Amino acid sequence: MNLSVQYLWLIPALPLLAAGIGALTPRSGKAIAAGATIGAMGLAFVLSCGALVTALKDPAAHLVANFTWFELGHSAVRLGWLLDPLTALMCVMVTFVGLLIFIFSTGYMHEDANFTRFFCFLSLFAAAMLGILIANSLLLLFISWELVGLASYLLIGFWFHKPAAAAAAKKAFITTRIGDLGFLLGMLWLSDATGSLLFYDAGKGVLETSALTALVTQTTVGGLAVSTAIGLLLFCGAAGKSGQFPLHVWLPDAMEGPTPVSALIHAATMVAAGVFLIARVYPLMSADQAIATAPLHALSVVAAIGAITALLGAVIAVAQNDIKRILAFSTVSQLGYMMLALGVGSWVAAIFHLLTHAFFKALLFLAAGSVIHAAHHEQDIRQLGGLKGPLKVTFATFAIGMMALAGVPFVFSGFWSKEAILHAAHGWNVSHLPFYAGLVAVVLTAFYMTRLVAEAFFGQARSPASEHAHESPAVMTVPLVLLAICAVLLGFLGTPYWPWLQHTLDPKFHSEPGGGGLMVTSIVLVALGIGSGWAVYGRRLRAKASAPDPIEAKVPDLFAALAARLGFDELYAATVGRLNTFLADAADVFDRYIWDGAVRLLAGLGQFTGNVTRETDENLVNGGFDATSEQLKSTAKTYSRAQTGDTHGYLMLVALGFVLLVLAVMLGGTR
Amino acid sequence: MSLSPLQLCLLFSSALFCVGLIGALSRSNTILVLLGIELMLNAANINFIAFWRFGPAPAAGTGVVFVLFSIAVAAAEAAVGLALVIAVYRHQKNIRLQEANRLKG
Amino acid sequence: MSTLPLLSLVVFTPFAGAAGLGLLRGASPAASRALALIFSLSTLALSLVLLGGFDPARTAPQFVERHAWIAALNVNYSLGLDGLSLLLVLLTGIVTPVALLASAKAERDSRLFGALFLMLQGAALGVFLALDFFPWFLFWELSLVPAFFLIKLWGGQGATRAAYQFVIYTIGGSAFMLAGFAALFVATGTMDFNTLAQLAADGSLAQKLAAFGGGNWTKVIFLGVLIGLAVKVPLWPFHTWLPPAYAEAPTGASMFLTGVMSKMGVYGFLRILWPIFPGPLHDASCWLLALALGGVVLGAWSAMRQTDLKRMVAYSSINHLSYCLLALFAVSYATGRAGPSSEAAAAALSGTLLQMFNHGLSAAALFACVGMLEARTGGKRGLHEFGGVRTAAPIFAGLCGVAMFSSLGLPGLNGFVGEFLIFRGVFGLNAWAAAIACLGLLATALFLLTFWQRVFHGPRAGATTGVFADVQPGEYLTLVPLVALMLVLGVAPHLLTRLINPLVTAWAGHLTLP
Amino acid sequence: MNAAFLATLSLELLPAQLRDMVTGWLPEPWRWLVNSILAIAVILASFGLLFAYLTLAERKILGRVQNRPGPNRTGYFGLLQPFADGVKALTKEDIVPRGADHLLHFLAPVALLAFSIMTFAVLPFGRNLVAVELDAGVLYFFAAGAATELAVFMAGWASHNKYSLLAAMRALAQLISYELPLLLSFVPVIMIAGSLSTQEIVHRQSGWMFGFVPQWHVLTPWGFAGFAIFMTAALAESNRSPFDLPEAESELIAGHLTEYSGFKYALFFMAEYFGMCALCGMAVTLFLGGWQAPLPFLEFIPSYVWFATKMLTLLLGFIWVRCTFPRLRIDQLTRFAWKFLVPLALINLGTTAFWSLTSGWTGGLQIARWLVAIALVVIPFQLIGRKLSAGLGPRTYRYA
Amino acid sequence: MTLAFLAIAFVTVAAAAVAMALRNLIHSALLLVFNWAGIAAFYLWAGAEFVAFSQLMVYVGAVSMVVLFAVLLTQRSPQSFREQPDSISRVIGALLVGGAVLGVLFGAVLSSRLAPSAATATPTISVKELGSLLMGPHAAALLIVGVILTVTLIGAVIIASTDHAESGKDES
Repeated sequence: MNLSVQYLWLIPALPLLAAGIGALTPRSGKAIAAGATIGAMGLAFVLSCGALVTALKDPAAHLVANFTWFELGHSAVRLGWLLDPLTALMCVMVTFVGLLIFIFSTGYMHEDANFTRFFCFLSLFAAAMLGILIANSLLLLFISWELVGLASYLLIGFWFHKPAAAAAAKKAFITTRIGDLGFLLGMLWLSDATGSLLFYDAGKGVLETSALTALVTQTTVGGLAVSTAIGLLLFCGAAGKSGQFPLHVWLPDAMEGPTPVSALIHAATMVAAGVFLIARVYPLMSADQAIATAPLHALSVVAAIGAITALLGAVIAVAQNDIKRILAFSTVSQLGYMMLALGVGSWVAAIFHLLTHAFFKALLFLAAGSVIHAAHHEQDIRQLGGLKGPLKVTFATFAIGMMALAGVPFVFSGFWSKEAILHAAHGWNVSHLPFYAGLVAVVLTAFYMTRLVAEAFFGQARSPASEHAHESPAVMTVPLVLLAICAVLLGFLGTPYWPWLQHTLDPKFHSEPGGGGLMVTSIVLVALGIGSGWAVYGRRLRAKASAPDPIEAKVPDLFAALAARLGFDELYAATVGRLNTFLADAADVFDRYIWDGAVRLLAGLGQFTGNVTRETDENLVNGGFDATSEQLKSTAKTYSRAQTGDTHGYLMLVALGFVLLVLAVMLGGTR
Repeated sequence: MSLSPLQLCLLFSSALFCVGLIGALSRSNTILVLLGIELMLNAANINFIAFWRFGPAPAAGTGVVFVLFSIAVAAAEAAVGLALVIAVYRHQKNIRLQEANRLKG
Repeated sequence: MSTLPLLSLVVFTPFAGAAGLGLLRGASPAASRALALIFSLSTLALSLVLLGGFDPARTAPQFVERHAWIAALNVNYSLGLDGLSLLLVLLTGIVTPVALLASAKAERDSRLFGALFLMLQGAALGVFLALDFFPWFLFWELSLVPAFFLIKLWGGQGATRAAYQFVIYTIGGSAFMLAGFAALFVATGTMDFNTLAQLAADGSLAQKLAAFGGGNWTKVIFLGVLIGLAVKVPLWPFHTWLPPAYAEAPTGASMFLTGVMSKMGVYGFLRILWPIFPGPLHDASCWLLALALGGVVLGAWSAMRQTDLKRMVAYSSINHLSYCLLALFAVSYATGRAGPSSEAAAAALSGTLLQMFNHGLSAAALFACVGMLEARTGGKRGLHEFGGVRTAAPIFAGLCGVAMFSSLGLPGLNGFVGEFLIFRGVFGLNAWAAAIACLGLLATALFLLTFWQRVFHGPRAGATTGVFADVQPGEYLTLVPLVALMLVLGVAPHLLTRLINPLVTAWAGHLTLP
Repeated sequence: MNAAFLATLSLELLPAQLRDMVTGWLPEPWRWLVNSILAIAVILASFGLLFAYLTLAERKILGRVQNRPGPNRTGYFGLLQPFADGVKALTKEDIVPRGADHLLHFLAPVALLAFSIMTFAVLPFGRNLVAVELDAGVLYFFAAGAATELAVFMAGWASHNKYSLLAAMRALAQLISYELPLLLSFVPVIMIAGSLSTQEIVHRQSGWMFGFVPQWHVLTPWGFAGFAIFMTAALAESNRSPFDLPEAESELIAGHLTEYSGFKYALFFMAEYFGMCALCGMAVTLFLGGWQAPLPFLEFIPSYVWFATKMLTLLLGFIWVRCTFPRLRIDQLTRFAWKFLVPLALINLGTTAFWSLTSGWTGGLQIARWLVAIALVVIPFQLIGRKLSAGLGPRTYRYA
Repeated sequence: MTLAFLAIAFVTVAAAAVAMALRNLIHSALLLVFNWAGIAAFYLWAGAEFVAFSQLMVYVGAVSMVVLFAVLLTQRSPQSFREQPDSISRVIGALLVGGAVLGVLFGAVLSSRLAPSAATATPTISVKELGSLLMGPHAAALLIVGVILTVTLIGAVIIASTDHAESGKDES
C-alpha cells in the first residue's frame, strides 16, 4: 500500500487531531486522550511506512505537492509537501519511536493529575515534528519548527508548579528562539534572493540548480557567497534547536520535564530536527563548496561546531551525577557527531547516525525513566546502585543501549553509524582536527557510559528508594525491549559492506574502500574507554551515596568545573543576562526621564511663558494705562476752572470776542 | 455827512443792540438780562428789514420772511427763558444771575 | 452600491446609541450595558454587510458618499471604504463589543460609560472612513474627548494625570497637523485626500507649495503632519503618554485604546502622509526608520522592566505598532532606490495591515486577561503579586496563553503571518533594519514569557492563594471570540489578504518617486 | 350845485361825495390829512353816540326782560339817560389809592380806549367806506385787540390792591384763553377769501346762489360754525354776559376796576363798549357779508345801512344774551375755551380745507360735499360737547 | 421821511435805555413794551406792515404778558421791586464793553461804502406775495418754526409749572 504525496499531510494531521481531542477532553477522560494519541500515532506510523514504500520506488525523485497559502502582490505565498527517502525514513523513525514512547508514558504518567493535557501536548509535538519532516517549503518548515519549540516549552514546563521546570521551559524556549532568529533571517534572505521558499518547485525551487547558481554567484558582506551566509543563518537555527555549542545550555535543564518527554524530545525527535534541517537544505549548504576562493565554507563551520560540541558534551557528561543529565550531555555530544558528519560532507552518515542514535538514546532515556519510576523519582546515580538485581529487564535493555551508544563493535548499530562518521571525517580534506576530536569523544563516551552503568546498577543499594525498587510494569518494559531490538538491528542497514541506507538516501553514494584500519582504531578506543571506566568505577564500587567520586578525588577542581557544566550558564547570565537587564533599565530610564522629562520641560516652559505674560500684563500695560488716565484727569481739572458759572462773564467774553473779530476784519484789510 | 437811510437804520439798530448788551451785562436781575437779550434780537430784526428795504435786492422778500421767523423764535425763546427764571426762582428764592452758578467747573 | 448610505450609518449608529443612552434616565445598569453592547455590535453587523458588498478587485474607495458641507471652503463630507478602512472597521466592530463585555462588571455608572464608549467607537469609525481632511480631523479630535473621560472617571489612581497628558500630548501633536493641512488647503484649495494624493503623484503639489511658501515649505508641512500622526501611533520618542494612559485606563478603555485608537495613527500614515508626501517621507525615511527601530527594540526592552502588567502590555503594543511603521518607512526608504521588487513592498504593506488587525486582537485579549486578573484580586496587577494562576484557573491560563503566544508571533497563530510579511518585506527593502528588528522579536518573547512564567507558572502564591475563580461565562464571551479569530486567521490568513491584496499591490505598484 | 351833480347824487355814494365836497379843494398831501381827520371824527362821533344809546338800550331791554320799565325818567322814555350818566361820571371825584403807581393808574384806561378805537380803522362800513385800506387789515384788527390785555394788567397792577391784581390776572387768563378761538375762527374765512384785507373779504361774499341766497360765509357749514365760535369768543373778549366774571358784582367787587372811579371808570366802560362794537363789526365783515345786501332786489339800499343794521342786530344779540345766560365760573370758562372752542375751531379749519379742495364738485357731488361738511361740523360738536359735560354731573358744594 | 425815522429811532432807543436803567421792574418792562411798539412803528415806516402787525401782536400782545407774569411770579413781596443797585464795577465794565461794541459797529457802518440802492420804488410786499413766499421756498422753515413753537411752549409750561410732587418737596 503506497501513499501518494498528496495525502502526505495526513501524517501530521492525525496527531494534530488527537491533540485537538486531547485539549477538549476534561481531566477525567484519561483513556480517551491516551487512546486517541496512541491510535493517531499508530496510524501515522502505518502511513509513514506507505510513504516509505512510495519513496523507495524511486529514491532519486522528489515527489512534490504544492498549493497557495495566500496571495501576496502579483505572486503568492505557496506551501507544499515533499516526499523523498529522507522524509520517509525520518517519518517512520519518528512515528515508531513516538509510538513506543507514548505507550511507555501511559505507564509512566499514570498517576499524574494532568494526564490528558500531557498526551495532548505529546500529540501536538508529534504533529509539529512530522510537519517539519514533510515540509517542502522553508516557511512551512519554520512554522512547524516554532510549533515544535512551543510543544517543547509546554512539555518541559509540564510540571509548571515546580519553579525549576517553569524556568527551564522558558530558558529552552528563549535559547531556541535566539537560534530561530538566525533561521528567520536566513529564510527571509532566501525568499528575498530567490523570490520563493519552496524547496522543489518544478525547477524554480530554492534547492534546484537555477536558484542555487544564482545564490552562489551573488556575494554579500565580507565576500561571502549569499548561499554561504544563508546557510550559516539556517545553521544558527539548527544549532539552537539541536543544542549545539553556543546554544546547548537549555538541553540539560530541559530534563526537568517528565522522562518520556526527554526521551521523545531530547533524544529522538526535536534535537534531531536541526540535523534534519541541514540535511534537507544540504544542496544549499554545499553550494559554496564549488567556489574554492570563498573565504569561508558553510560546511566547515558546521563541522567545527560539531566537533567542539561533541568533545564538550562528552567531557561534561563525565562529571554529571544525575542520570538524565548524563544522557542529556551524551545527546549533545552525539549531535555534535552528526553535525561533524554533515560538516565533513557526508549528510548520509549523519542521517544514519541520527536514526540509530534516536533508537538507542530513546531506549536509554526510557530505561532511565523506568529506573526513576522504580526508584521513586530518585535521579542521582550516587543514591542509586545495585539495581541490577531488582530491575532485570531495565538493566538488560539499559546495557544494550549503553553498548550501542559507546559503539561496541559489530553487534550494535551505534558502532556502524559512528564508524561511518569517523570514516567521512577521516576523508575530509580540509583539516583532520574534527577527526581527532571524534576519536577522543569515542573514548570519553565509552568511559562515562560505563561509569553510569557501574554506579547505577552495580554495587549495593545506597538509598531506601533504590532498595525497594521493583521492576516497571509490562507497558513500560515492552517498549524497552522493542527499542533494544531496533538498537541492534538498525546498524546492519548502513554497514560499509551493504550501505543500503546510504544508497536509498543518496543514490550517488559510493563507499570508499580501506575503512578497515579506521575500524580497528575505533574498536581499540572503545575497549580503552570501557576498560578505564570499569577500572575507575567497576572494581571499587561506591559504598555510600556521599562517597567522593574517584575522579573528583584525583582532580577535584576540574571535576567541579565539569560538574558545573563549565559555567556556561553563569557566563551567559553574566553577559547576555546582564546586557539584557542593562538594556531594559536603559530603555526604561530613557523613557522615564529623557522623553517624559522633555514633555515635562515643555509643560514647564508653557507655564513659565504664561507667568511672564501675566506679569507684564499686570504691571506694565495696566500701570501705563492708569498713569495716562491720571494725567488726563488733572489737565481736565485745570481747564474746568475756566467755567466760572457767571453768565455775565460769558456774555462779556462774547462781546469782547465780537469786537476783536470785527477789528481784525476791518483792520485786516481784506477789502 | 450824508448818511444813506440804510446806514441810518444800521446805526439805529446797532445803538439798540448796544443798549441791550449794556443792560444785559449790567443788570443782575435775570429777567432784565433776558429783556436785554430780547432787545438785541429785535435790533437784528431791524437790520433785516433795513437791508430788505434799502438793500440791493428788495424784490426778494427773504428779509421779511426771516424777520417773521426770527420774531417767532425770539418769542419762543423769551417764553422758555422766563419759564426757566421762574423755575430758578422757585429753587433759589431770588433771581440774581450771579447766584445761579451751580454749573461751574 | 445600494442607495442606503451605509457608511454614514456605520459611523452614526454608535453616536445614535450614545445619544439614546444619554436620554434613557432610568435605565438599569444591566439594561444600559446591554443597549451599549447592541449598538456596538451594530458596527460589526454593518461591517459584515460592507464585507459582503465589498469588491476587493477595485482599489478605489467604494460606497463613496460625498455631500458638500461648507461649499465656500470646498469642504465636503465624504466617506469612502477601501481595503484598509474595511479591515479597520472590522477590527473596531470586533474589539469594541469585546471591550464593552470585558468591562461589564466593574463599571459604576454604566450608562455614561456605555455612552462614552459608543462615542469613542463612532469617532474611530469616522476616522477610518472619512476621505476629506475636515471630517477626518473632526472625528480624530472627537475621539479624544470620550477617551479622556473614560480614563479620568474610571481610571486607576494616577488616572487624572495620565488622561491629561494623553489628551494634551495628542492635541499638541494634531495642532501641528492642522497647521500643516491649513497651509496645504491654502496652497491647493482642496482638502480631499484623493485629489491631494493625485496632485502629489503628478508632482504639482510640490510646485504649488513651493509657489506658495518657498522651497522647503513642503518639508515643514510634512513635518507638521508627521508629528501629528507620530504622536498618535505612537512613534517611539513621542510615546511617553501611552503607558500611563493605557495602564490607568479601565480594562475596556485600554482594550479599545490599544485595539483601535493606536491604529488611527498608522491609518493616518497610510492614508494621509504616505500618499500625499512620498518625496519628503522618502527623504526623512532613514531617520524615521531609526525611530521605528528604537520603538521596536527599546519598546520591548522597557516592557521587560515594567512590574505593572498593564504598562507591560502597553509597551508591547508600542513595540508591535513600531513594526507597522518600520514596514512603511522601509517601503518609503526604498521608493527611490532601484531594484527592490515591488514584491517586497507589497509584502511589507500587507504585513502592516495584517499586523494592525492582529495586534488589535491580541493586545485587546491581553488587556482583557490582565483586566480579569485585576477583577479577581481587587485591582492588583503587579507582576510579582500572582503565582500559579494556571493551577487555579487552567482554562483562563490556556486562553491567555494563546493570546500571549499570538502577540509573541508564534506561527500558526495570527500574529506570525503579519510579522513574517513585515520582516519579509523589510528584509527585501533594508536588510539591516530587519536584522535589528529581530532583536525586538526576541525581547518580546522574553518579557512575555517572563510575564507568563511569573503569573501563571510556579506554585500558587500571592493574590492567587485565595479563591481564584476560573473563567466566568461572561468572560468566555470576551476571550473565546478573540482566541478563535487568532487561530482561524493564523491558519487561513487569506481571509484577510484576499481583501487587502489588490489594494496593497496597487500601492506597491506605483512606487516610483514622483 | 348843478344838476349833473344832483343826478349823480345817490345815496350809495353820498358819504364819498360829501367828503369830496369838504376836502375837494385841498392840495394833495393836505387833503389826505384832512380826509383822515375827517374820517376819524365821523367814526368817533357815530360810535360815541352809539355807545351812549347802547348803554341805555341795554338797561331798557334788561328791565323789560326782568319785567320792569328800565330808565324812563330822563326825557321821554329815558332817552337822555346816557347824557345824565356822562355828566355823573365827569363830576365824580377821581380817587387814586395811596401807594398806587399814579402814572400807570392813569395810563391804563387811556391805553385800553386807544387800542379799542384803533381797531375801527379797518372796518369797511360801506362799499368804499373804510378808514384805512390795509391789505393786512384783519391782522391789524387783532394785533390792536391783543394790546387790550396790557391795559387790563396795568389797571390791575396800578391800583395797588391785592384783589384787583388777582382779578386782573383772572381777566387776563380769560382774555388770553379766548383770544385763541377768536383768531382760529377767522382763519377759515381768510383761507376761503384768500386775502387779509377786509374789503376783499366782503367782495368775496357778493353774488347770489340760486338767484336769491346771498354767498355769505355764515351760510356755509364751516362759516356758520366759525361764526358761532367767533361770537362766543367775542363775548368773552369783551367781558360780556356769561363771561363777565371780571366785573361781576358777586365776585371781587368790580374786579380790576375797583380802584377806579369817576371819569376813568367811564373811560373803561366806553372802551368796553367800543371793543364790543368793533368785534361785532368784524363779525359782520367776516361772516355776514359786510355791507352786502341780503337779497338782490334790496341792492338799492346803500351799503353802509346794511352794515349798520347787521351790527345793531348783533349788538342787540349781545344784550339779549346778557339777559338770559348765567355767569360761568373761571375754571368752567377756561375749560370751555380750551377743551371745546379750540378743538372745534381746529376741526373747523379741517372742514374748510375740505370745502375749498372740493370746490370743483358739481351736481350730485355738490350735495355730498354739503352733507360731509355738515357732518364734519356737527359730529365733533356732539362728541366734544358730551365729553366736556361728562365730568360735571350733580355739583357738590363744600361750605367753608 | 427820515424825520419820522429819526423820531421813531430816538424814542425807541431812549425807551430801551431808560428801561435798562430803571430800578422798578414793572416800569422797565412796560417801557420795553413801548420800545417794541416803537420798533413796530419803524417796520411800518419801512413799509413791512405784516411784520409790524405780527411784531405788535407777538411782542406787545403775548411776550409782554409773559414778561409781566414772570416779574410778578418772581417777587417775594411788593417792596422787593426796589432792587439793590448793581455793583458799580459791573456797570462800569458793562458800559465799557458796550461802548467798545458800539464804537466798533458805528465805525463799521460809517466806514462801509455800501452802494445806496437805486430806491426806484419803495419796495412793498403784499400779504399774497408773502404767503406764496412762506408757502413756497420757505415752507419747510415755516413748519419747523411751528414745531419749535409748540415744543418750546409746552416745555416752558412744564418747566415753570409747580406740579404738586415737586413743589411739595421744594416748599419744605
